[in-house]
Amino acid sequence: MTIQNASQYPPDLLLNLYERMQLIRQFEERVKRLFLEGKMPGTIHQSQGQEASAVGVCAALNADDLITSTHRPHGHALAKGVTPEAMMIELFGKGTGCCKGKGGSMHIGDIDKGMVPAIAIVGGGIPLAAGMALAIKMQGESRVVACFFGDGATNEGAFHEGLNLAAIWSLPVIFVCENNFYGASTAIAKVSRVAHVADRASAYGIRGETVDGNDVLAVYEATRRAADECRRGEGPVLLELLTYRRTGHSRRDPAHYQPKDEQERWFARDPITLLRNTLVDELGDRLDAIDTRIDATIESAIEIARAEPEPTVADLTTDVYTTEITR
Amino acid sequence: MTIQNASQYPPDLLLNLYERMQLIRQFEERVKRLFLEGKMPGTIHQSQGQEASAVGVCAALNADDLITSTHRPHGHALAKGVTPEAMMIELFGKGTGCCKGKGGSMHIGDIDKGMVPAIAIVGGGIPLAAGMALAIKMQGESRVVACFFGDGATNEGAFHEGLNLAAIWSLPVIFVCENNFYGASTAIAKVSRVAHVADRASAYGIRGETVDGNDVLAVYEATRRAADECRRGEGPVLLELLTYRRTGHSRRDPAHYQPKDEQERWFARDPITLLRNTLVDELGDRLDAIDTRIDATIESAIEIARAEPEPTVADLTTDVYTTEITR
Amino acid sequence: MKRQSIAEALRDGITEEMERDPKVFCMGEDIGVPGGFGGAFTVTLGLEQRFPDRILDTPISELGFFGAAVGAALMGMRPIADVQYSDFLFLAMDQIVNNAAKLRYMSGGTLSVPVVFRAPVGATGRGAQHAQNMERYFIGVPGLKVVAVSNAYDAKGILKAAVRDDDPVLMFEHKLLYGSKGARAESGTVDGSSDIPDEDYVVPLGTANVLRPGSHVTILAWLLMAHEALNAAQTLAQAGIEAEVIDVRSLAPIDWQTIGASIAKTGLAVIVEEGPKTGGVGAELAAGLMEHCGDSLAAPVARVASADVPVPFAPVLENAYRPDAARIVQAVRMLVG
Amino acid sequence: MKRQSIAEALRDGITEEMERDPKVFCMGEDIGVPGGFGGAFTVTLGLEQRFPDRILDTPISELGFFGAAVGAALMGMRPIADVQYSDFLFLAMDQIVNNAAKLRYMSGGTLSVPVVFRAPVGATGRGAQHAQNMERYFIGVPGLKVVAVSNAYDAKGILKAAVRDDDPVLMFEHKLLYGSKGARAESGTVDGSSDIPDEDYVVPLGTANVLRPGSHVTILAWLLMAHEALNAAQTLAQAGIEAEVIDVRSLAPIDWQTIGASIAKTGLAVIVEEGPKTGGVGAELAAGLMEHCGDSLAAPVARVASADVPVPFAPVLENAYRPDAARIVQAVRMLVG
Ligand SMILES: Cc1ncc(C[n+]2csc(CCOP(=O)(O)OP(=O)(O)O)c2C)c(N)n1
Ligand SMILES: Cc1ncc(C[n+]2csc(CCOP(=O)(O)OP(=O)(O)O)c2C)c(N)n1
Ligand SMILES: [Mg+2]
Ligand SMILES: [Mg+2]
Repeated sequence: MTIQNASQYPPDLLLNLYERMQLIRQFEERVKRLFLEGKMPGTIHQSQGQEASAVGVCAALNADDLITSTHRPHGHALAKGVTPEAMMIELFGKGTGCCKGKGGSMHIGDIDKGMVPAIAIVGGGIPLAAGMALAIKMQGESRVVACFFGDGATNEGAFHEGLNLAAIWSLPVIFVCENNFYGASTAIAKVSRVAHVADRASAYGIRGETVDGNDVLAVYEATRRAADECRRGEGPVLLELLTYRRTGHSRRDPAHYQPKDEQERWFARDPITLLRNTLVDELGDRLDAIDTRIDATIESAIEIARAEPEPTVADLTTDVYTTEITR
Repeated sequence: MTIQNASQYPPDLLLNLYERMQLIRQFEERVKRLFLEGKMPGTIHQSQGQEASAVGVCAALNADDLITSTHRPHGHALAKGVTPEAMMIELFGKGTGCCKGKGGSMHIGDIDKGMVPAIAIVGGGIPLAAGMALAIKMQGESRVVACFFGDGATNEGAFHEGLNLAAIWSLPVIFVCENNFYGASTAIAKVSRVAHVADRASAYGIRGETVDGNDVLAVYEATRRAADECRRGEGPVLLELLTYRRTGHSRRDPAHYQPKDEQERWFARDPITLLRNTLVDELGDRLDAIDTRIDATIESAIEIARAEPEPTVADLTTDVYTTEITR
Repeated sequence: MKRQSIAEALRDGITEEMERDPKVFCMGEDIGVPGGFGGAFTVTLGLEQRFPDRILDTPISELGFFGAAVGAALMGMRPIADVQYSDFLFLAMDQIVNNAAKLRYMSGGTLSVPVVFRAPVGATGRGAQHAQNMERYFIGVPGLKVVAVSNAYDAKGILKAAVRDDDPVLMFEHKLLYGSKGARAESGTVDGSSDIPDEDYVVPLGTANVLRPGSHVTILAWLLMAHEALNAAQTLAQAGIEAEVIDVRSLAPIDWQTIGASIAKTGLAVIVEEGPKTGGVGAELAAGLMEHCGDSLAAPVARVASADVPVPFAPVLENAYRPDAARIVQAVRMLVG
Repeated sequence: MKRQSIAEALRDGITEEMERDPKVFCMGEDIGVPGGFGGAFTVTLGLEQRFPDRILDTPISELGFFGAAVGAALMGMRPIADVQYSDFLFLAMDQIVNNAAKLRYMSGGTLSVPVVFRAPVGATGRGAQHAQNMERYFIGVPGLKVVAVSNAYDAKGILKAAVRDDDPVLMFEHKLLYGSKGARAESGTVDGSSDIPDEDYVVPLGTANVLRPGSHVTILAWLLMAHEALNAAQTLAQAGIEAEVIDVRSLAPIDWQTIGASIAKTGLAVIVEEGPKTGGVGAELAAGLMEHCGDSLAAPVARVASADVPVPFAPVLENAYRPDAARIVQAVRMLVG
């Protein structure tokens, strides 16, 4: 399988998309190994298989556009430009990570790259994104906010309230639902009667669209359209990206609740393989070079992270308030 | 103006509907006077103008069906059979009211009549109603729950979560949105982009219907249909009843935010006048008799309420737990 | 200098801050509808005419618009978001505690969240769901500052300090103290008005306020109870007991310096709180008094608070629920012996 | 008699209650998906096979399904509803406090709400939003009972008492104590297992439990901290200090009789709490100790708790956040002098 119409895009863009996706995949695989070996603290929710949505969306944004993310944020962060080093240091809980070790996997972020620390309360980032877009609108800027969340989040009240707010005020938010068909172990079909998450857009009088979330170019195009609408004051837009998790929900989860045939169908449409197949004939060498470079980048990030200092106990009580309070 | 097709209904039903509506109207008007004269404590939200929705819905229910209500519950309570005496005593804060004076106007209810104490948190009764219906379903009964709420409540997360739960489990709930076009002073058009609340039914894969909420027979029929569906396991249903408040949002509110012409249009379609006009030729005498009887009923309720004892300070700490806790 | 109610002083305070800084704006239900209420207690009445783009009437979506306020604050705006009754804060509590209060920490200090939340408290004839004193639920939330105002001078000065502060601030106000007029007037109102200076001023966050000096006992109170405490002090004075009344005012952080100085003088403390006794702000005050002033305390701290019950509707019961001067006097007499 | 982890004992307890009473059922996220987790910590693992109609997997809608649990309880059912992490209780708090806890009172005693809510607490390497100790937010809610379990025997016995109780009960469990196995195993686990009798038993709500007798000082703790307190007591014993360790266990209401008896004996109290010190359960315990045992106390009560910060991710910081035996030993030594 390949991606249609890829030849319409400049090779540099295509390679860039490939590189971003591959970076996420290799980063996640390496983190998983570290975690399973007991070398990484905490808990992790990973995004193997969903790279096209993170990368397709973020590639269509400007550097000064913003994203919000979820408990499953590694892919979004890498796609938006948070560096593998900064992230790896954070995941190791070192004091020099992108959140000084105070955030961790579930709160990865870097506002300088346009990513608010990930919100791990399912749906909790949705009203936040509406408010960020409100600020953009009030300040007369033309930035947009892409708000990532999962299918499971669409049953939270925060989804309803956040989309409605953005709708009535025509805010520049792209609500990006990564529909991977499961909220943890629970199939979306069991907890919602609508066939598509995008069908809920009509409840807010906004445009909804369902997109092949494993086709990075489809995601890229849909996001470009949505971003344009938002910048024209015609937002918000609800994008539903159909995709699939190639890994458990968290940590050691073997995902036994995913039926075998369903897995096979989706694994056959792996987003990275799709793009690689599309490009390999003409750009095979460069793809290989990218793979090698990424491998080095990640190993170097791990080495750096390992060498970084632990936070000190004194760091426990800083960063609570803007100026320290003595009680 | 009159109601079409009224002649298809037995006169006793029609008179009963009239009596219930008139009871609510007169009860509310009398309570308003008492309140404005400073003779009634607390705060009040009244339902003049919305009688057809309360009465049409409850008339279509069985005695053992249930309702939940809101901060504006007087009409629902009277329609479901809570007595004017029990309510008046409660409104006066006496210890023998339907909630022992502990509930008050915003929490009126009587579970023996099938009405849970009203929930005054906007939207708060919606998940509750879903749970009540879940219990009905698990116990294999064929009762239904009618869950009243306003247009304003449809923007609460509780609306979203409650409807979705009821939908995925096919629960026997009629979600009755009394759309009076305002949440307090805020026009629904300002806080929602959908033309009709019923349009949101599709977001849950359930049937929605918009009904003339000032036509008591239309409400009655729509509720019968919805209740039948629910009893057949085809619920829930979202009914939107278009109606209008003839009084302020609460207490002394003069409702200056309601445009004059809008008021005039709606006042011309007063639900009680509509039914009276329809029946007056054939049943005028009996309507008059009803009016007189209601007047007496209410005055007697007031007299009784005034004479009832105040709660005692010892009552403050009872009814917190099923068996008293000593700390 | 002019005499103003709390509602008026807050209105002026908000107006002045909005004029000073274009990033300040208001969000809430029914706050700016022409012909409407100006919020549940008239605080923002008419402001939509002056600031048509900065008074945002929201849907009834407390979780949503509190979250949006946090998001806007992240981006450098300075929202003032209010609930009509503090009881509804439960609906927004995830956004207040899990997001507003934590984002600075979670981000390793790279973000700040300069948002002000406002919430009216108190039992006022409305029954159990429009009556709670919600202060208790927020004083132990790291990252959040919590204030409570008992008079118009403080209301304006603290509001201004809160708006200018770079951290999230939750401000409690009392329905019986606003002095709201017209259709939104409350019965049973207590005078919370003050002389308000013509010039700009702030009341620093984090400070308690000695309302009345005294040497025999310290009464700690806030909001409506500060007034009951003053009434009690007058009665006590007639019996020769001079109570020092402190308006705690800053519930998080607590101003142990001011409170400690008072206890060092009096050696006795009575805490007065509207709301159930168990798990109240009074618990933290009592525990903190032991820790900060243990050596000065001549007797165990006494707590005067409501019974551990939901707020009842009937006036007779509500009056029994709400602590008053008589109960404070009684507690002080027991303590002073 | 068999040795069981908390997760196993809870699973058996739920099973037995569901078999005893057809009105008992469970609601929660991912609690009964074949091939899934049995809830976040395996407590309901496999129960969907035995009770296909009474293990309800819900959407991610905490406000909705907690409200639905309350509604079902009103109708005579006995739901057990759980959140995956107690931090999410904020989302459901309106239904817990404004509805579940108040409906009996608001209805003048005509309704009861026999619902059980379950919630795992504790800092466990997940960062600020999956780590809070939420007990503090619920101990002052009239109408609600609050329990917290530190071992499997109590977990099963208290769960059964809660299910049979006619009032709403909120039960806190600790992630590091479950002893969950397989993919949901926790690192840093502490042994919470017990010998579980073969026959039916309940542990009455409202009772504290003396875990270790002692005469010099009383340590009050619950959940994970009960274990740290026992560890501390062992260390102290080597120095000749005999600490009485009480598992408070019932956080609302508090068993002042058991606690008072201990203080009457020891005269000294140290409260140990995971969670920020300010506004914690420890505040109410300290204030209550002064009121109930003021005469017996030989020195101010000491609180050992976390710093007033959101829960940090890094292991170094999290360990500094969570009180441990060493800090307890230190506090006791300071107090004993
Ligand atoms: C409010 C809330 N409820 C429950 C959880 C626990 N939880 C974490 S992820 C998750 C599933 C989320 O599903 P979805 O939104 O589809 O995102 P995905 O994991 O598929 O990326 C759940 C239930 C949570 N973090 N927050
Ligand atoms: C959660 C919550 N938010 C706000 C309020 C204050 N309030 C009471 S009634 C009301 C308007 C409700 O509008 P709607 O649902 O349309 O019902 P209506 O008053 O029109 O019957 C508001 C905002 C409340 N009681 N609960
Ligand atoms: Mg998903
Ligand atoms: Mg309305």
